[in-house]
Amino acid sequence: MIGVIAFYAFAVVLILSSLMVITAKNPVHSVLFLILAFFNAAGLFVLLGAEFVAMILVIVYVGAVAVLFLFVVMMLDIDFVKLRKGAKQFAPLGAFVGIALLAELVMLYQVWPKPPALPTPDILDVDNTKALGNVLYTQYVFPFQVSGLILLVAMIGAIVLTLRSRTGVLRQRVGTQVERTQAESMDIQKVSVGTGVSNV
Amino acid sequence: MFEIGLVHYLTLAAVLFTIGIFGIFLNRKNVIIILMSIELMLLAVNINFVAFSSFLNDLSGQVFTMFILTVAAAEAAIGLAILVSFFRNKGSIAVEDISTLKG
Amino acid sequence: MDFPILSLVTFLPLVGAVLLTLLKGDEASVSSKSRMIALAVTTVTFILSLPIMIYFNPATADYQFVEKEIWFETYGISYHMGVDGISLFFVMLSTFLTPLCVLASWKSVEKRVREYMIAFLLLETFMIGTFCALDAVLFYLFFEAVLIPMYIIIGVWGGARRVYASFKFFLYTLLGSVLMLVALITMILHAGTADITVLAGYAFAPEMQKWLWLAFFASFAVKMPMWPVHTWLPDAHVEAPTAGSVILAGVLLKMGGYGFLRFSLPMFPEASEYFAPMVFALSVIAIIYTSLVALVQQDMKKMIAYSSVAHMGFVTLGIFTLNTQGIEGSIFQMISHGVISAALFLSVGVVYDRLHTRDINRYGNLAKNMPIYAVVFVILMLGSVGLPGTSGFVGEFLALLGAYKVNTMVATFAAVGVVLGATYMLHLTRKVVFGPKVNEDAAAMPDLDAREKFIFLPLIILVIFLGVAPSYVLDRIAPSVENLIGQATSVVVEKAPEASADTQKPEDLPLPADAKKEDVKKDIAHDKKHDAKKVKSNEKGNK
Amino acid sequence: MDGFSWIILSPIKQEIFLAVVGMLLLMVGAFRGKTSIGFIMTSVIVAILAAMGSVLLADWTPIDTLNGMVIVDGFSQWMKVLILAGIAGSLTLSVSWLRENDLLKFEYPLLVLFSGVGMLLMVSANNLLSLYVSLELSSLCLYVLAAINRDNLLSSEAGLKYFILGALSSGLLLFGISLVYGYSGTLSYVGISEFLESAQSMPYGVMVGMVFMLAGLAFKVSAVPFHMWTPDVYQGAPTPVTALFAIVPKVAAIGLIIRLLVGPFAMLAQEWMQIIMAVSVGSMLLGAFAGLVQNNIKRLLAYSSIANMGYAMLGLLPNVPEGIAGTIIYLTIYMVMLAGVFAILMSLKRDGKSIENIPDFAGLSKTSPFMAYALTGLLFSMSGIPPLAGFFGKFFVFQAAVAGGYMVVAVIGVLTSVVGAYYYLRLIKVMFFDESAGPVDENKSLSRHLVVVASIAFILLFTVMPNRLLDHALQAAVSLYP
Repeated sequence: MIGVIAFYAFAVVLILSSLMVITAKNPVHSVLFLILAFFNAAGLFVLLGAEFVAMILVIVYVGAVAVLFLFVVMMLDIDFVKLRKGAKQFAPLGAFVGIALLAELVMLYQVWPKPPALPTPDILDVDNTKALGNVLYTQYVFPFQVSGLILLVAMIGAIVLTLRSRTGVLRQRVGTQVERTQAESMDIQKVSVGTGVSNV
Repeated sequence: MFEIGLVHYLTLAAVLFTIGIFGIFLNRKNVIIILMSIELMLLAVNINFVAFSSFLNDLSGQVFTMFILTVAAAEAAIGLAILVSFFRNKGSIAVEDISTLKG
Repeated sequence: MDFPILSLVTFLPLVGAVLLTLLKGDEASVSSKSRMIALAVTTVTFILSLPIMIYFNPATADYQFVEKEIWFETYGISYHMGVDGISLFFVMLSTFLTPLCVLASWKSVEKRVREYMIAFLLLETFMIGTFCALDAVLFYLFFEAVLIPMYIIIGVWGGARRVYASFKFFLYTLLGSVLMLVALITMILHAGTADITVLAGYAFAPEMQKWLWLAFFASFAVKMPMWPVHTWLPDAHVEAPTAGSVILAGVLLKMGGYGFLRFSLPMFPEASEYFAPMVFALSVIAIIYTSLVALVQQDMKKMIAYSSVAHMGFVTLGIFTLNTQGIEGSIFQMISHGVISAALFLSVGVVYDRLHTRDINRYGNLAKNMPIYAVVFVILMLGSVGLPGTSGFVGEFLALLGAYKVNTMVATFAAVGVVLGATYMLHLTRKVVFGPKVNEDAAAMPDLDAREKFIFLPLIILVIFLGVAPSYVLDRIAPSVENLIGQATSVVVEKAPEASADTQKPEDLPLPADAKKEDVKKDIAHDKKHDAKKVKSNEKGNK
Repeated sequence: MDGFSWIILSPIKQEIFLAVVGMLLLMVGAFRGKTSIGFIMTSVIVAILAAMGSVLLADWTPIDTLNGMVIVDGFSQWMKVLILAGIAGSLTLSVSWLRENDLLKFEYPLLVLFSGVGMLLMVSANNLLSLYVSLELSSLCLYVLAAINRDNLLSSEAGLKYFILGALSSGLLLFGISLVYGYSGTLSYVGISEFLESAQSMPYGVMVGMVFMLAGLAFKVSAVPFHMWTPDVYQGAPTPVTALFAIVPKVAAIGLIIRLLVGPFAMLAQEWMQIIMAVSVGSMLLGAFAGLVQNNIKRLLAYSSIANMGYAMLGLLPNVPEGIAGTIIYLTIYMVMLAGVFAILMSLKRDGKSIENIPDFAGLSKTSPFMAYALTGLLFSMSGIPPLAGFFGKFFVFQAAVAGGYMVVAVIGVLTSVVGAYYYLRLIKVMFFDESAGPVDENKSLSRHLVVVASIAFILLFTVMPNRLLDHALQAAVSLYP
């Protein structure tokens, strides 16, 4: 019973908050609602027995992606009022497409002949995290490596698109500092008494 | 109604997916909201995967979800980088209608 | 014969074209060298093509000088060349006209001479290839490739509205032939081969034949051109440079007729019979309507272009009579028209080079200051209206004779077209050659120079030779035509008694039909000569 | 795990090699900076050529590895050769262009390389998971490449549009994958295929999933109805990137679609044939008619590529090896022609600025005859006029369509090819019939000349000796049908 209530609670909040994401006037609110949606989805995952994925969802999405969104929204000084213009005219079409799609999918879902698949054996025996760990580096090592490459590419991409070497900025060059020799850095002068140093 | 089955999760995911698509239609010019709508769509997919995985007693759905999360994070990084670079050039994030045929 | 003479003749111009691309030097020297090389190559090609005619065995309907190499293994496509009675003279026509074209452009083309000559050489390769190809895909390849050089010739060296004309030419023709491509593919998939000799004997289902026939018709009718898809032709002719018009009228139009003979009749006999009335109707409309249109033209080239459409009407009429006289007549008509219309366009080119106008009203009384030209023009005019003793007579007469056998009504209407044809040609001649003097500059034009005389001489000789000795040609095409009629009618003949004839293998069919054909052929040959003589004597008597 | 063996990596050794080379060069670039650009570019090209050689020499017997995640067979080998050749070609073309336009960054060849690795993995994916990650690897690089001219509004706008629609299409693809997974219970191609073979009733869930997946993949090949990004991206992206986009990713995506359709979804052939038919008819029509009004040659090529993808997909219709071979040949020929066209486009400049608008090509046959004639040959070939190679590409795919009984589709195809011929002709007309729009700068790049000459030689010589290529294509296609 508690599971049923939890499901409906998560589901309702999830849907409401995602609706807010797409309709909120202020994008900052959108991002915050997105975070809320993620939290609720994580709750659903827990209900489904996928604790590890739920945790990752919170850590990766809320911790990284949503914050990135927030960061960009704040960083770019955007006139959001202008952007909303003309939005209404597409709403009916969007609604129509959406509802048609939804109806078809729900009809499809009414029947789910459970496929005679060969389930992964240890999903019920060991806890979720361990089970995932068992397969991730063995059975799924190939996509794991490729996703490593994907992250590398994302890094290169983000740097190549946004990093700028600005001129007029003072920087510390450690190498140059270290390579300085005594001859370059020190000049021993004989100072006669009472005259001081003039040519520094 | 009191038994939460697969169909409940799937329907929920479908609703979420639809909201995502609808969000793209609704905010055709606001790229940030479009990106968030896409995240919603991916979330719906994840719910699908985890639900199927749980009801099939098969882990591969959950593994897939993890990869989706990874890729989506990378995608968000790149998307936002492109957006920033676009904003620097244009001073706004309004994209022209994509389907307009220019001569 | 093992020597690959057909390939040699076909690809020699291509070699010449490659040679031209290698020329170096300043523009003037390249131009003059290009002219020389092009003339040399085309002349050599013509000389090399003579043995094809000389060694051609007129006794058989088989393909001769055959070459066959596997080309696309997996798709049953081969490089297969050969000539029979039907294609022989078209090959000759191509090799014969191209050197004349090069000569005709000697002075009139001044800019980009090298490119011009390359285009002509390529054109020659593709034309000869079209007539020699015995593989459907190879045929299509050459047939379509013609578009490239012709498009460039019209577009670069053409008149004021060349862009419009070249686009219209290209797109009309392409539109027609892509449908043929789909049909070809269908046939290849059904028969498992693209070999024309095999396809000709393959029995396609009757319903399918109709579709295939229509697809081929779309291509050939545009190329011929038949009414109502002829409208590209006047534009193309008017805008093309003289030599372009010559090739267009002399050879390219014949590709359509050749296609009908090579594909439509033998491969889709039932459909051909089924659609023959439609073709008759279109042909008659073409003959009468375009003759009337020609009557009111003020532009010499346009008038001749429309007359071409009318003459091609006789060709389609003759082809679809499906009898010996009709088909032989139409082949003869094509050859004769190839010579005469080429010569007519050249003669228009002569005056155009001098005055740079083609307006009929600007010329008059040329007989006085250009007597040789006047003689040439009159002979050509007489050939065009089909005076007995010229080549034009034989073709038109045989085609009409064939039509009479099938449908008197059609033949009558077509005969009206002959009268109309005479009317506008005489009108043209009266105005230009004999009419009153209209302009000082026209009256001051010099007569033909040596080069021009040299161009016209062989043409005139041919017009008269073909008129007085048609049997030289007819004897050579006869066996192939008989064979063709056998293929085109055997299925129909066999089918009449039992409905399931189309399930029979094609190899079984020709035997009885052949036996029957021999008799018919003798009769017809006899009748034909007799009739021809009679009419000739009558005409003489009237004079 | 017991007994790890290096052997299991051997089928994808080329990909591993390229990825490792990429990472090493990334280090070189990061530490050496601008001075190492030439070295990195050369090394990448050499590495790609080496990988291509290794693929060519490899054994073509089908073998799957890494728990069935990837499969290597004749088909994947062929596609890999195409992809590697395309990448090597586009990199070769791009060096001097990038230098002339001050866009040469060391990340450029590396991104191309990594996206190439992704594409190589795409065509040998044998599991929905490996399909997804390899597709994303290549796509992410392409998003960045489209926007790489970051100080140019058009370029970053192109990148943004490409990214948004790309992400949307990934969403559709993923949704489809989730349905396929849920209703068939497996992610592996073999498993799906077995499930469908043993299915008692109509597997509607898998079917709907497949439709979603095809919709997502249609984006990658810029087929109707997900073509909207193409013209903007083609126009906005720097020309070498456009060349890359036009040539390579589509080959990979088509390869992926082919493997997916004739492999796991073989039992649903009746269903997917309808979709492929609709998509290809739509693409052919749109590509032909929308191309008519274009004035920018890159946009024109975008529409032409939409149409061409429509033609290429015709080969899938009969679902037989001969048809697939037709598609393969079509793609090969198309790729070579496009390489030539782009080499010419990059060479043509007037006063240091690239020529992109069609009126600027006026009189090119006088000012730059070599380029004009080469471009004319290529355009005639693209419009499918024999005896050039483009004709045979069309011939084979139309043959496939007719063999599949889709006569009407074939007729629509040939008719749209006539419409398409019009816009190629228009360009030829401008070059040959119009008065010159002024002289063009001299082309100094030898590599571009070489690519042009090679591509012309190919379209001429294919007609003379097509059999080797055809045999290999057929072998490759046959390897898909066990």
